[in-house]
Amino acid sequence: MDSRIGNLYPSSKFTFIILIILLSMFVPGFIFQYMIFLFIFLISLFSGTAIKFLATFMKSIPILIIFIFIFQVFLIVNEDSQQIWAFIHFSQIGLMTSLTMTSKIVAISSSIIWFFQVTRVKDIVYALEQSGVSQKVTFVIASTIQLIPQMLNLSRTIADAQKSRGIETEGNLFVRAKAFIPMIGPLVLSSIQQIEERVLALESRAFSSKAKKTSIYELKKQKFDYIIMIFCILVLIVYIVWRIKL
Amino acid sequence: MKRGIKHDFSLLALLLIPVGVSLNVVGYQLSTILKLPVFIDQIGTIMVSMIAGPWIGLLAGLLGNVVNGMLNPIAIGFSIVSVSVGLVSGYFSKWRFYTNIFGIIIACVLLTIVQAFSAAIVTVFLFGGVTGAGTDLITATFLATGRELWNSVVSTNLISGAVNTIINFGISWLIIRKVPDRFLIKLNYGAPYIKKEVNVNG
Amino acid sequence: MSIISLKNINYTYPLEEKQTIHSFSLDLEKGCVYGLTGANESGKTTICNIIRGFIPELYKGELTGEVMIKGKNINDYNIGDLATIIGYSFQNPFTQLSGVKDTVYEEIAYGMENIGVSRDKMIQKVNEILKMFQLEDLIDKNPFELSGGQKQRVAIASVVALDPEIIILDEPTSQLDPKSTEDIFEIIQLLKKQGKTILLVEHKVDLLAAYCDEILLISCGELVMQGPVKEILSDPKVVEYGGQLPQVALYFIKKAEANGSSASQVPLTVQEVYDHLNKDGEA
Amino acid sequence: MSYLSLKNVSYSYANGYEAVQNMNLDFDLGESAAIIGQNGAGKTTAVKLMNRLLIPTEGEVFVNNLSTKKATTAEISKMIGYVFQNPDDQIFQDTIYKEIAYGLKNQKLESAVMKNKVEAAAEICGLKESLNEHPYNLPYSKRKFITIAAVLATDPNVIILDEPTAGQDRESIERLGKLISHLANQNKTVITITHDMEFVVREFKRVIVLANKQKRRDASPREIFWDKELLKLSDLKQPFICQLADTLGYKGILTIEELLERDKNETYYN
Repeated sequence: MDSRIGNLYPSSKFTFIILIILLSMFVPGFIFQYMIFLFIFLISLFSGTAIKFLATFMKSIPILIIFIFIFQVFLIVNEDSQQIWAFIHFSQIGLMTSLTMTSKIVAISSSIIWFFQVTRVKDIVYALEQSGVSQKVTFVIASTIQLIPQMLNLSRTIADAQKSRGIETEGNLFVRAKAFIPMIGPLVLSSIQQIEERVLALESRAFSSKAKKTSIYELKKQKFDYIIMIFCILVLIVYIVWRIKL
Repeated sequence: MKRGIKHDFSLLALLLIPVGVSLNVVGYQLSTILKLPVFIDQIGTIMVSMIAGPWIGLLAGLLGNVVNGMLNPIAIGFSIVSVSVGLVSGYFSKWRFYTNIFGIIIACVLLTIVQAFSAAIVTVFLFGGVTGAGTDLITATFLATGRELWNSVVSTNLISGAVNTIINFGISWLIIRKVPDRFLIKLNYGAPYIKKEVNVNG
Repeated sequence: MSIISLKNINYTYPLEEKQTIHSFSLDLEKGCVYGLTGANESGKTTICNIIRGFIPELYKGELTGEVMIKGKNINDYNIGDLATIIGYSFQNPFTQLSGVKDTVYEEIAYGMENIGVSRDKMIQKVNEILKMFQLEDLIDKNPFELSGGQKQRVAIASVVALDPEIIILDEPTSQLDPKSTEDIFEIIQLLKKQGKTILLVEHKVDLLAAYCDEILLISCGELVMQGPVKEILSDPKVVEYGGQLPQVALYFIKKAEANGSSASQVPLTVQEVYDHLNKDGEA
Repeated sequence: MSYLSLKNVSYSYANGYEAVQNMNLDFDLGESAAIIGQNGAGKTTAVKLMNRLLIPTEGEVFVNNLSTKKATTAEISKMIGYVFQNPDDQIFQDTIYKEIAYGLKNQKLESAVMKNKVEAAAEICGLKESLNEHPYNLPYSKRKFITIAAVLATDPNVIILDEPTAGQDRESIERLGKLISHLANQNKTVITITHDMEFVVREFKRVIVLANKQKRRDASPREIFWDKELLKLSDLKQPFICQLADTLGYKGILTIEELLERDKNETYYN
């Protein structure tokens, strides 16, 4: 994230992916959308996140796409479906639906993956604060991101603690299922206890003070940020005008 | 008593949102570690909606999916499901459905339906009937028997949704019963689960 | 005028029949370090919460009596603004972190951000605090990844950053090892030098003896003993009330008993004995 | 071989951090010990190796002649009970009774037998009056006794207590002392990690000093607390009475009584 792109202001990157998402949704066909994937991959290379990008993308998207093709082309019965064997058909319409649908999924999900890989949550929270979003909202986002790894750690400790009082975590389904409550129960009760204390800790840091908040963390928009913003807006306007004229 | 939405967002309730989201994540991890056949990934949302009401429940559901979406954007598409579950479950809690067995049964049936239809809408319109998970095989089987896509997806979601709802809700309910009264009393929606009979003057 | 004054406080937690605090009156003077001690469940934490205004605001329940902070009734303060007058820190290092900051540097600034201190002033203050608490090496660390002792120091530092005149520390060392405990007591001494009024809840009487001006002893929700350290921590009545005496004092009391002499004004710490012996040596 | 024995045990965490280095320890039944040392010395890792929460990367741990490599933690837990430092990591029931009884459920006991066991454990931990209370209605320090009782009820031969003295008042520390001698009388072994040196002097005949991942010394409190070189190396301090005795010019003193005895006729201090 310490790349040139990583250090851009979050709203510039956000405007950029919004543009991509809008174009992906409204440009007809599927070639443009699949090109977007290549384009995002190139930007990932440039941001130094290409490997991470591919790893994340491959984990969830391809399987979904394959299933969509199987469903649309071979299983769903369309007007032009021709039987191949038993319940398996082939449909040209299904193929077209799959191509347009999956191309949009690929384009939009790859831009979202890229966005979160090159934007610190901290920066997003800061940008939201600066744009006047309620302190409560930004507080909840920041605290969720910080808490999840802590809770995962805690759940490991709890699992150890319960194992050492004899709770089995291996064996048949019934044994394993029975372990669930002793594993999650202490986590719920202790986090509730911790919430009570955290309220005190936050009030001790003037959480409910009526004053206008300031921030010691600072992120400034650079010239490049403005260029991106203006560029994105221009592209969108040009596209809209072009579509209307058609 | 008529109260605005704002009343739901006390600091205590706000702090429950991150806990709810984390519990979903931990629940999911635990069900994988223990190799359970269902994903227990809604307990946080349901628990939080039970004790902090529909709006906090809704936010916990939404934020959970957005956080998952950072690693798997498909989850963002399914936000609507968690949001509906959090919201509806919160209202059931507000209407005190969860204090008696009939209320719980009705609530579970309705939650299943809400979950199934919201999931089906996302699945069909955004992903052509597919979720990329094991339940797709059930949908495929329905399709093979000649059913329509919408019909197949809804059926799949009703089946898997019922199992999921009952397990996720059941665990949440069991655990909420174990939350100390001392904490429940501080929450706007905690009163139905307080065990001790006392008059509460606040 | 006392900086904190409690008049005839009675308090019952919600859902409970038994009163936790009864007819409790107390006056704390500016610039002193008060050691509040007594058995568990005697009401120490409850008193801290009453002084800070968390009771009844957050805990509900029935509170009667009057709490005056700097001569003004506590009800006339906004609970958020009280943070700049009374600093509050407690035993669990983990829950005292804000949970929204990913560096020690920002964690310490968090309170100041909430009261709207300008960025320049904030940076200056954070640097000052980092130095005072010897946290300079940790500024870029995630507060959650620190050791218990380090977390506790960060937590106290974050509260002190708001420059409160009064600081309440509720068992700040109970979960820490001896080295970290010592660090916290060093900080208490520094704060005292800066003229802060400190209310310290603690079981470790041997350390209270070394660092406090006055001792307050609570038993079953009542203030049973109060006075200068020397007077209280050499009085065997402390034990009857569920408290404990410093090891050194215990020895001298037993010794006096054996000799049939009076046990008043015995030394309480090893340091005191050491100083006394060396003074004798010179004389 | 001893009941519990660590043979040349080393342990490194997955991230490569070595927490315990070539450690040898033996405990016979009925032989209790305190483990002391600064944070990061390897105390908690050492005890986690004993009940197989961790498996040694080198060396072996034997419980009752069974290598922990060949058993599950649940099996070992029948012989070695481990009370975690933070009670909140274990508590999940809504009454103290249920919490203490939980570990007994698998033993298929008659309800009367079970009740007796729970009540006996509660009695010794001072919880008999509050069995029907919610665990979280008690303060943190008392919740610790709930987890101790839960382990006692299952009747293991070795009981590991991880910092039971933290945040306890005088009465609770005295209760812990009684509990340890009660268990020793039943020929059980209690291994306690603690930072409270006065507690160590009062309750233990054997003290193990860990420092910098290694066992530094395994001896009596008197030997340990007057080995100033060792204390300095391990970043530990003498108990207050030893410090006082030292200041007064007496060596080898451990308790107030000994000190009184020693200076009966002396008048060092007036």
